[in-house]
Amino acid sequence: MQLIYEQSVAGRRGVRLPSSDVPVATPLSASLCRIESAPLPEMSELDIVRHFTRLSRRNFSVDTNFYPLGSCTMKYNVKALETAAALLAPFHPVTPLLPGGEAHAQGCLGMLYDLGKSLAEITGMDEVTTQPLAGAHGEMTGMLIVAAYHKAKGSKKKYVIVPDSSHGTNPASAAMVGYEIITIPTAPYGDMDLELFKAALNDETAAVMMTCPNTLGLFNPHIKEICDLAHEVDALVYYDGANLNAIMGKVRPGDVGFDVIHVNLHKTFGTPHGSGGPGSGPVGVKKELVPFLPAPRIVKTAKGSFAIEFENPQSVGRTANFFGNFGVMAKAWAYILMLGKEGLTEVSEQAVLNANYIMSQLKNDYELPYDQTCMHECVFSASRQLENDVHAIDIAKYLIDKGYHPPTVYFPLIVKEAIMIEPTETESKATLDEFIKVMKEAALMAKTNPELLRQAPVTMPISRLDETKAAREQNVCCPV
Amino acid sequence: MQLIYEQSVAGRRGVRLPSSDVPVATPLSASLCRIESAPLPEMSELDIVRHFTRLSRRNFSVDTNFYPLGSCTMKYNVKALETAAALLAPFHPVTPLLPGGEAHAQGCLGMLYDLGKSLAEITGMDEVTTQPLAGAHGEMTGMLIVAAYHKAKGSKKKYVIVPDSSHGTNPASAAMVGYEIITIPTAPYGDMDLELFKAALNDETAAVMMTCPNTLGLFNPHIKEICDLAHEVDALVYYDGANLNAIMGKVRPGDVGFDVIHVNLHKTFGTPHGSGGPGSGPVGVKKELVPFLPAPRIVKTAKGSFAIEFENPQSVGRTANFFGNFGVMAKAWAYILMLGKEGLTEVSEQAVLNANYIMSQLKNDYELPYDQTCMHECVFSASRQLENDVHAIDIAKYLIDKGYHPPTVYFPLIVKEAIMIEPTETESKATLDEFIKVMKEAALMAKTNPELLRQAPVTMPISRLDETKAAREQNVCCPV
Amino acid sequence: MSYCPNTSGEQQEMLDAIGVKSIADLFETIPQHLRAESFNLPQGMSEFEMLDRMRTVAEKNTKGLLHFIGGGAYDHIIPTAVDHLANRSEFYTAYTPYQPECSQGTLQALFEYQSAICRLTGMEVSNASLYDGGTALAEAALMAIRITGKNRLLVDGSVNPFHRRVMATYLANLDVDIITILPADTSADRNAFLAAVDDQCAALILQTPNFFGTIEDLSDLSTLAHSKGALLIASTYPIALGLINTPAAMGADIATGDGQCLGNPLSFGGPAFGFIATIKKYIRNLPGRIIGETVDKENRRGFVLTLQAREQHIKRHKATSNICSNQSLCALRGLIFLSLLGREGLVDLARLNRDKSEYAKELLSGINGVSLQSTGETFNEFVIRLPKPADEIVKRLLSRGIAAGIPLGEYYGGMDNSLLVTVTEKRSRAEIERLAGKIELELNSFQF
Amino acid sequence: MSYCPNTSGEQQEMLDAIGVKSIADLFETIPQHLRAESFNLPQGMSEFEMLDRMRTVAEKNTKGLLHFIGGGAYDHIIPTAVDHLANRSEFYTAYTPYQPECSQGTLQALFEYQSAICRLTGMEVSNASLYDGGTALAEAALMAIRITGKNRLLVDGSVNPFHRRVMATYLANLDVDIITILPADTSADRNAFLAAVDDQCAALILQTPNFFGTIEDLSDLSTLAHSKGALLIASTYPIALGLINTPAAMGADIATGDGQCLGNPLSFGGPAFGFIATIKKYIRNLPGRIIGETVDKENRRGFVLTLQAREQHIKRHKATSNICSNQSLCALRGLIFLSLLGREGLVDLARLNRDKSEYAKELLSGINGVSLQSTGETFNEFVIRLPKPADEIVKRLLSRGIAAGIPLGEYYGGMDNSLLVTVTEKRSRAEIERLAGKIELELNSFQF
Ligand SMILES: Cc1ncc(COP(=O)(O)O)c(C=O)c1O
Ligand SMILES: Cc1ncc(COP(=O)(O)O)c(C=O)c1O
Repeated sequence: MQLIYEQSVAGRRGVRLPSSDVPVATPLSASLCRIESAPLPEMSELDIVRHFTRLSRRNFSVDTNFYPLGSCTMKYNVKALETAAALLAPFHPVTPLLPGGEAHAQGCLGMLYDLGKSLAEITGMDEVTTQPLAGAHGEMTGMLIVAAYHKAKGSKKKYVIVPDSSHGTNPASAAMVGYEIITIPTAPYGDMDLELFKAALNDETAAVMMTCPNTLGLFNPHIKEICDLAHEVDALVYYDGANLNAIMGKVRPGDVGFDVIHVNLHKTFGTPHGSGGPGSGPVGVKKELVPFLPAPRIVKTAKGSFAIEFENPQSVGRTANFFGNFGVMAKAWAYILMLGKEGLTEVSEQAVLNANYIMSQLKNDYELPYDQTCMHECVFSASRQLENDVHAIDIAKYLIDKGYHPPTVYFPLIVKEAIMIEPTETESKATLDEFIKVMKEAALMAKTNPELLRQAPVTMPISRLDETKAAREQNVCCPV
Repeated sequence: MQLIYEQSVAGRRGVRLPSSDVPVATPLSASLCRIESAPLPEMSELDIVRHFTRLSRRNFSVDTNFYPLGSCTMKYNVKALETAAALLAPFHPVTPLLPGGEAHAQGCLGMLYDLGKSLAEITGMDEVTTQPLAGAHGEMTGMLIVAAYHKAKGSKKKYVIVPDSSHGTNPASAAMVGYEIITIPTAPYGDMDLELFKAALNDETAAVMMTCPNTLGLFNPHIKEICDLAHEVDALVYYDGANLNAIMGKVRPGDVGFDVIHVNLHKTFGTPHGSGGPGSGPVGVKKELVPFLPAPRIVKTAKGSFAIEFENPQSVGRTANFFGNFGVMAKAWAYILMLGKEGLTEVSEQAVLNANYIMSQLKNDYELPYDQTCMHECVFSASRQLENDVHAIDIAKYLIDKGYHPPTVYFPLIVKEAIMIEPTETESKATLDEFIKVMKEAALMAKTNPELLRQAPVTMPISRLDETKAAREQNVCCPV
Repeated sequence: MSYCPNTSGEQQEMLDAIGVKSIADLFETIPQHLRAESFNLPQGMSEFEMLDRMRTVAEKNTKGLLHFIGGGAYDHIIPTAVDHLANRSEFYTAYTPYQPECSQGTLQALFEYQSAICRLTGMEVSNASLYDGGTALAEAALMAIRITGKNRLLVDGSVNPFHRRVMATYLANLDVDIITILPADTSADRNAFLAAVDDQCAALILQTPNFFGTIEDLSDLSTLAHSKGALLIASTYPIALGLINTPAAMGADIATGDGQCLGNPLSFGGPAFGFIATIKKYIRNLPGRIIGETVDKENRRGFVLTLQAREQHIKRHKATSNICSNQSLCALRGLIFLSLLGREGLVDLARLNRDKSEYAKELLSGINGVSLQSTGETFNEFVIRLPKPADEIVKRLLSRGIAAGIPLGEYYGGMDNSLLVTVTEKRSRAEIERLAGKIELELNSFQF
Repeated sequence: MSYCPNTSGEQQEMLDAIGVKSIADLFETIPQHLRAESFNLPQGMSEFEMLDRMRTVAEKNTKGLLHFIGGGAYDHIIPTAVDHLANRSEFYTAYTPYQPECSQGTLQALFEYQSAICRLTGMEVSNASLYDGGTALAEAALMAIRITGKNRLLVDGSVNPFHRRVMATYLANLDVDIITILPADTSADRNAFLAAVDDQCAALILQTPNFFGTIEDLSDLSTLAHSKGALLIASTYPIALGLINTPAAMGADIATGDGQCLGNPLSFGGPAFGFIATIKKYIRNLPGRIIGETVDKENRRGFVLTLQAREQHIKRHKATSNICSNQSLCALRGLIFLSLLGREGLVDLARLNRDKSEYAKELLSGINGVSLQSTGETFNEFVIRLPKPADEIVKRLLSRGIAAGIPLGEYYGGMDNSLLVTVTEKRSRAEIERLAGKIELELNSFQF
């Protein structure tokens, strides 16, 4: 397909502007003006509509394809949530910051407050900030809170411990806040090696960042012990709750002993991924960390109205322009309203059922490095297929030809040729069964016709791309 | 693709209903109850969304493909019109019919009134009813008015004259009102044979139905003479204005002498076709026919408010449940607002320019039976290609493989192997040039590789269908 | 302001290619004396200004009226996904699927729509939609006349009067005899039908639930019709079919009705759709488009417009109807709505309507001086008799934001004090109680 | 109510296949003593009830406030087609395009987005979006620190204070020295910059138009920065770039800003996006995702996530940033917006903003006792000095439905009487005149 810039015709116009009802101002001084207008596309609305409509059709998406992408929770979100969020599109974030302005934004402020309370109840934390703009941003916010806590106590802490199975954002977020990272390997039983962890933990440990169930889809039975051990050295324990889909109504990180948690609303709570964002990563903390939450905070007054608390000397400060990704939170709030207590619990139950079902059906065909009951996802390895020189990526590309978005491959890094499958609770048995059939076909094909897998995909507008060329040439912008 | 019924699983639920806040009523008597619930699909919202999203992707459409479908005016309609119409979705049509109800629907009534006035100005008629639900429905309404006019005069008229190039709905609509049809052939100069027309016209002629420009895309220079001749025998002249795209701001049927006209809002005025409807076919009439317009009519009171005139003894009566396809009219009204006087005139100019451009570029490759300046569309014949046993349909199917919706083929019936092309004013020269290139390729292919055309299309989910089987077996409903 | 894309440079290139000097030259074929005498329209505007105007229009209507009115247009829930799916531009910017290879989306969806109508009504075949309930009734009458070769219609007076008026308009110039049988109370008068029926009848036309909300068992009337060689045409309300007996089971030959209630917004009366379904042997008499199943050259299933020889573009004045464009997109909405509700959901929805309506019935008929006028069992509408003229009460409540019902005096002689009240699932208990309270208040303070 | 599709029968089949008795068995891996102690949430509800609740939320805000406020969030037109296109479900329900063959739609669109940002700012390379303007500024600062290996930042006080606060939060725990240079009137204080700059500086950070709306020529400051081995980071406002000089032309090394104004609704502050662009040699220091062009095996052009070795999922704690999810869909909206406006449209839009703002400026500064405080030329915002505390005036006007501007006392010492007024193209002349009238009225009736 042509780039939009390649379709541009000088002088063609798209959308027309409203006519002016004021006098034309004296022109800007030449020294302040741009010399040439920005070479943006010059196209009719029709050609723009066709361009983007056609582009859209070059994507797989949840609405068109099963998307069992591990660690990403590509569930279906009911359309009502999109419609709900759109109702709140016109409100200005500066309104409540004006003198007397809070009174004019009670709906929005109240919703944020209520969402925070619901998330606190779901995670077992005492208070939640909804400001962080994505999961990683939540992690960073959490680490800022950790740092502020230790600073307030006057303790000098240097290290953050993460298991090697953790998501890359965990060490990256801790590093953003200036911590050094200590990585603990995964033991053969599928969880962080407890002995190595104990050995690494010391007085300079600021925090331990855990994901539980971890990225192998396994629930760590020693999780409480880990929290307790950390607390003994006054290290805080961080829970990467990017994916709560397995545990709602079952376990609450707060009850277990975690001090800080972030949640990805764009995974568990009703927001589709938007091709990579926007997300929202609220952070929950225990009581003793509340003073460090980002400012401004939304509080409920004695009269029951909602106010913005600006003054908070111990706060880590502002982490986003305004109140975070409000539109995403509106969907999350609506989702929690619709599902309710029983619904959320059922989500976790069905997500776990679906994952275990797939695991049980495919373990004869693919190596299952950690053969235990899994939570919301399961991780296979293509090691058997490797014997025929078929890699995880080849199976992934074959699935594309069959109309499935591939599972996550090569993550977690600790599993060789990893194939990480998360079906989510919104998929029906019929869809799972079709997928299982195709995965079995792929395993068979790896033996009988491995070349077909290596050549896949062949049904897409393009075949496999030369990624080295992209990195080498760095053509990231269409030349004028 | 599976039918939706084939994906149904007993007991699966889609959308949930609101919970009840009233007591459960005593059950209905068994004799009134259906024995078994209707075997509708039982599916999750996700599976329904995937089904219809995937189905949608099996369509060509204006938003994805150039659609030069003659006589159908598949222009692009700006998205703002869709958004505009949605603003008026919640209003109940019965409200203004209640005592005192008009006051509560002044917006909707006023819009209908204003649309009627605008259409009257565009067509040169005195008054317009917006009630008819599509073009054919407008024609029938027009013929009802014709009949009421003659009845009121006590004249017994039996015949309606239509040229053979007319759209099938013209004779069909006249027949619905009980008239007998006299069909006049097209003369070699591309218009209705004037001499044969004169011979057919007599005191028993109720009306003459003309399309001008006709379906060959030609403007009949004798059109006024035809009107005058008809009026001499007190026959009314009907203008099929399904497609006004060529004449806005240029010619007004009312000025020429036409008595009745219908307009397809879903062609010229901002409404996409919706896969075959809904449309809207307002009917305009001259002063002497106003008493016969359908009831109820919307009128403006002396005070400037809008009222519904129920009493009208000479009216043909009600032709639709309520006020017609209001949502379609909202788009048309918005379209006229946006385009304005100059914009509408430009539409016609550019539509005619685009059609003549295509005609000029393809006449070396395809037979052009009526080689004259055309209006908004031009009609070729595949007669030259027939020498290689390539039919219009084969060229049409080849175009599908190239990503173009085919032009109208085999219509008008009077052109052998007709290929009727209407590019519309919304397409850019770049798109026309690409299309011309592909049409030339097809002409060449007809000589060099005719089998390729006869086998087309090969890129669609299905190839050519067995239409005889469909008609013979009459499977029009998925068996339970 | 037009939205024509071509720049003046491109236009010049095109003119050169055509071999003319200017666009005006292309209009030379139109004689000067026929040119437009006037074209007085305002200047154009941007979409932003247009949308402001549209908002002004919306504001000139009373917003948020509480609807207890139906009469053929119903305020039902519309699941959000209906909009999301029907607004896929590949659906709404496509044309009639005359080219099946690139229109399988629409064709399969309409085939599924036809199937949904058959499953809902119990009939064997359905077309791909008609304009609305009124025109569908007229087409059904014409169909019966074609099938039987007779020209008399017996129409129950409790068939929706809006629909009956449309039918009368359609038939006015044809040699057809419409006999309206006045209802007995709020049901079809069996004795009157018995007395009026004869060998000249093409069809008996009834509706269930009828205009008064009363659910009719039409079995006896279909037997009566068939005994005289006439057809039974049953008009019906799709939501009610979640609960009530199907036209097919009661012996109807043609089932018809309005589909607005199935996922189409009120939209001041349109667009929505009409449906028509019949038994297989009458398929060639159906008006409008029909989708049929077939196979392609590789024996893959596909869908195509079929039996087109019935239609105007082939048969011209001998067609079964003049209809061309129908209400495809609205029918698609209907199909999506029925799929989202699903088998059990439609039953639940019907029940919810009846529960709410029964609650309102009890409450309203309990008001001092008010009595229930509906006979038989009703679905989600019923008639009450007020101690005062209904139109005066309605007028007063309207000014208080409540559309309390349709006064029947306008449509039926002797029913000046009768009010047709509609209660859908969207009305809450509190709203129903508010209606009852307001009616009571108005009656108490009524001054003549 | 969950939306889990499987029936209890299917669930049983799946449990059997797994070889367990119940779903509870699958949770056996979670020790009992770790189970949730509470889960107090309300019952679920249908989408219809949820939407009613959402409407109630919307109604608790004041609707239809007249916005003369900006401060980083702007009330601009959004062409309808932006919604129609960005709401294509293939865009909004897709994931990050890690599998390029089935994600070319997103990848090409984001490549086009990157190109649009480059064309707008004049820079050579852009990433595929960041969270918002504030975090983008922080990332730009971190980038400059990485590139130069120095740790001092000179930040103009007229850079948006919300953005500066976010940057301060990001850098609080790092060994970075942020020096804020107080503006001279409403422009960057050149002398102060000259005095403060030294070899330890990683970057000079400025904004144009700045928080006061003043358009800055940053050429001298980029020369100054470069002479000391520091970078110039220019934060900017994309709509203004229709008219004002580009960061690149003024010598900026990094351009950044907030993209809300490009087709994203206000939405109480998010989601929108931040952008960051730089010169080619710094590409490996960019944070976040970047799309690159390449070819497939058949030499067809395709797009792919590139230079991923900068990112957290490869480099973990050594990544250029922790960002993972960005604001893709909002960036797509930005691209569609810029495409619809087009080259000339953006210029016209910028002009319209300036014309409206200049009109308001003249009107407001003509009020008795009010003076213009902005120095230099402004874009669509400007500062006026009132004879009374600005927050009192704003408070009063707010209760009359007008958000008259942002009182600056909260953000700048000694500016208690200063008001930042924003006038976008959406404000009509009448609305501007209403603002002026109301301010005048309030000043006249002001009681202390
Ligand atoms: C386990 C885990 N943690 C953190 C993240 C980061 O979340 P985000 O992409 O919203 O920054 C993700 C998402 O990819 C994740 O799966
Ligand atoms: C010339 C002409 N007349 C009449 C009609 C009938 O219009 P409709 O399909 O809206 O009934 C059409 C549309 O197909 C047409 O092209």
